[in-house]
Amino acid sequence: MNAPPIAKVYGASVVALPENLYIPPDALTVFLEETFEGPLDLLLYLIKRRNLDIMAISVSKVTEQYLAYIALMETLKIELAAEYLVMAATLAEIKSRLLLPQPEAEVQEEDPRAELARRLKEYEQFKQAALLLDQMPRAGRDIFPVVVEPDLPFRPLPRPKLSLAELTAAARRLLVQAERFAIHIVARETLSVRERMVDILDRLRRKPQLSFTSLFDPAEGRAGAVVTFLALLELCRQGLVEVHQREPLGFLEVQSACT
Amino acid sequence: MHLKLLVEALLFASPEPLASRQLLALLKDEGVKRAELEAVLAELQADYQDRALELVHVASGWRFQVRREFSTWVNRLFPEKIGRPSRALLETLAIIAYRQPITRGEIEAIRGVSINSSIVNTLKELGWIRIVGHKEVPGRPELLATTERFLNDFNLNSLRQLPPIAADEEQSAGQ
Amino acid sequence: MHLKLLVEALLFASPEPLASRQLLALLKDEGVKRAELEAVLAELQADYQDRALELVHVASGWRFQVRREFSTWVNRLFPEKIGRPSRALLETLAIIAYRQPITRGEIEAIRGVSINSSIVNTLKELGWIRIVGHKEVPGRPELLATTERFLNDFNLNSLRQLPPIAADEEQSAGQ
Repeated sequence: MNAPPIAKVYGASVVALPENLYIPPDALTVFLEETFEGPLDLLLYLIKRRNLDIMAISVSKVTEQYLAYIALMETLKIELAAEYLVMAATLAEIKSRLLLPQPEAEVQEEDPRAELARRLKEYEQFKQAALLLDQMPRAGRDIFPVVVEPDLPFRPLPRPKLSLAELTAAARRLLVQAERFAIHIVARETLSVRERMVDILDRLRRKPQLSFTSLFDPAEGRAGAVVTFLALLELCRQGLVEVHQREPLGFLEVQSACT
Repeated sequence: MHLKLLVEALLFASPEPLASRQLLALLKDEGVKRAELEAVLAELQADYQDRALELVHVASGWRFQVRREFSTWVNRLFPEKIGRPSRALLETLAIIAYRQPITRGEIEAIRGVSINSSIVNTLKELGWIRIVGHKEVPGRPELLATTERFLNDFNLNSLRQLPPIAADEEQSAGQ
Repeated sequence: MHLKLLVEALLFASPEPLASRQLLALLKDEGVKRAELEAVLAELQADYQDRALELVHVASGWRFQVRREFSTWVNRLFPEKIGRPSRALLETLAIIAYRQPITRGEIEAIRGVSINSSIVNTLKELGWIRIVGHKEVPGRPELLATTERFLNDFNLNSLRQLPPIAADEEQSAGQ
């Protein structure tokens, strides 16, 4: 009688595993690791497959299967998680203890299977609990908490707590440090020059062209003129404003560079 | 302003569930009494009876949520959502939920395998577990417990609503 | 499943407004026609007529929102936190104050890290900085400067009253 085919390859029946059939060890490891959550899970599977009650495990049968499984892995030179090997040792120990005759005086000694059965039962309960948890309605998967945007009138942002001292400290830390590393110092600018630069830019935004003289405030005196002139030079240098003179010795006109 | 609509507005606008206590504090100026609030919450629940939403009470309070029967359609909104949690993650979570506070070593003893740290980290990142202390044994391992967020996300009011598992029943019976 | 409830579920669950086109795509399997969808949206609008919510059409589509008349109460959910400014905000403001007018790129060069646009926007919203022009370089970046509001809030009469920092002191000494 022919053996039943185990597979069909290109239409031809294959009755025996080819000798050189190669199962990549990685594939089996993945199988073991993805299918079973550890030795307890594998043991549970072996017990359930035989429809046995955990409390009445036939240790020798289950042990044989378990060890066969582990042996297969080892012949395939698969590195097993250490826990699988520990369990194999435990099973072997239980089996050997059951084979030994119990001394009369110690009849009451606990059945070595009991501890294993307790662990299996406990693990099975949590395996069950994990399934129950997974079936419960979960936010984001089954139920969706609702948050509706309110239609709020504009509310000015609250001002963060910030002191002038903190601001100055930050500027000192950053700017002094940055300038220490700078290759050259561009210009000797004081804050008053910078303030005047912004003033000029502002005025140019309101009025595209200004006469040079209108930039000076006579009340500020010579110092004011110097600051204004420095500001203007700096703005020219940065390409932010243009200064035009239509005729030699004519009036200077200042306009923003973008126009 | 109608109290029911005020409560409705607050519940919809709040990014987190609102406890009755919080609602009463938010409506302090209106002098709302607890009994009035409760009546209004019951009314709201009834109002949404036949709608896609339901008003439920979870661990941190009241929230509106889209009912479970619409999840097929709602999930189409989030096509790139990450996959299902692994069995290892769910088993670890289950053990923490039913046996908290518990150390990682104790979880490993129950599962019979070591736990990858990434599982504990993922559970922390999900906001489902937290460290509630350290066990006074060598190494002072962390004691893990579930969070209020875990209860909210699993639509629960309290840990007592977790489905009973056999071991717990036995223990209760034995006590 | 009732189409109206499906649309309701999708609108409530979506973090963003949904355009009719998107709704039709999400309900493609149900073979929903545009006219049906429009009828259902109108029905939903009517359903929420007397509630704290309204279904509105904004630029990017349909969304439920809490009506404006409840803003007094909703605002209580989000108490103004007068928080500490972030380090990035503090430093950006400091550089603008001392080196105005300045472009964002120049600030980045000084700080050595890029600046999130939200920082510049927050400073504008706070009324502390403004755009005073554009630098005539490729990209014409905005030139940022402080405002009068900034001076008021920091109790200054003019920028000259900003305390000198070392680099400025040296410069002043050199003049």
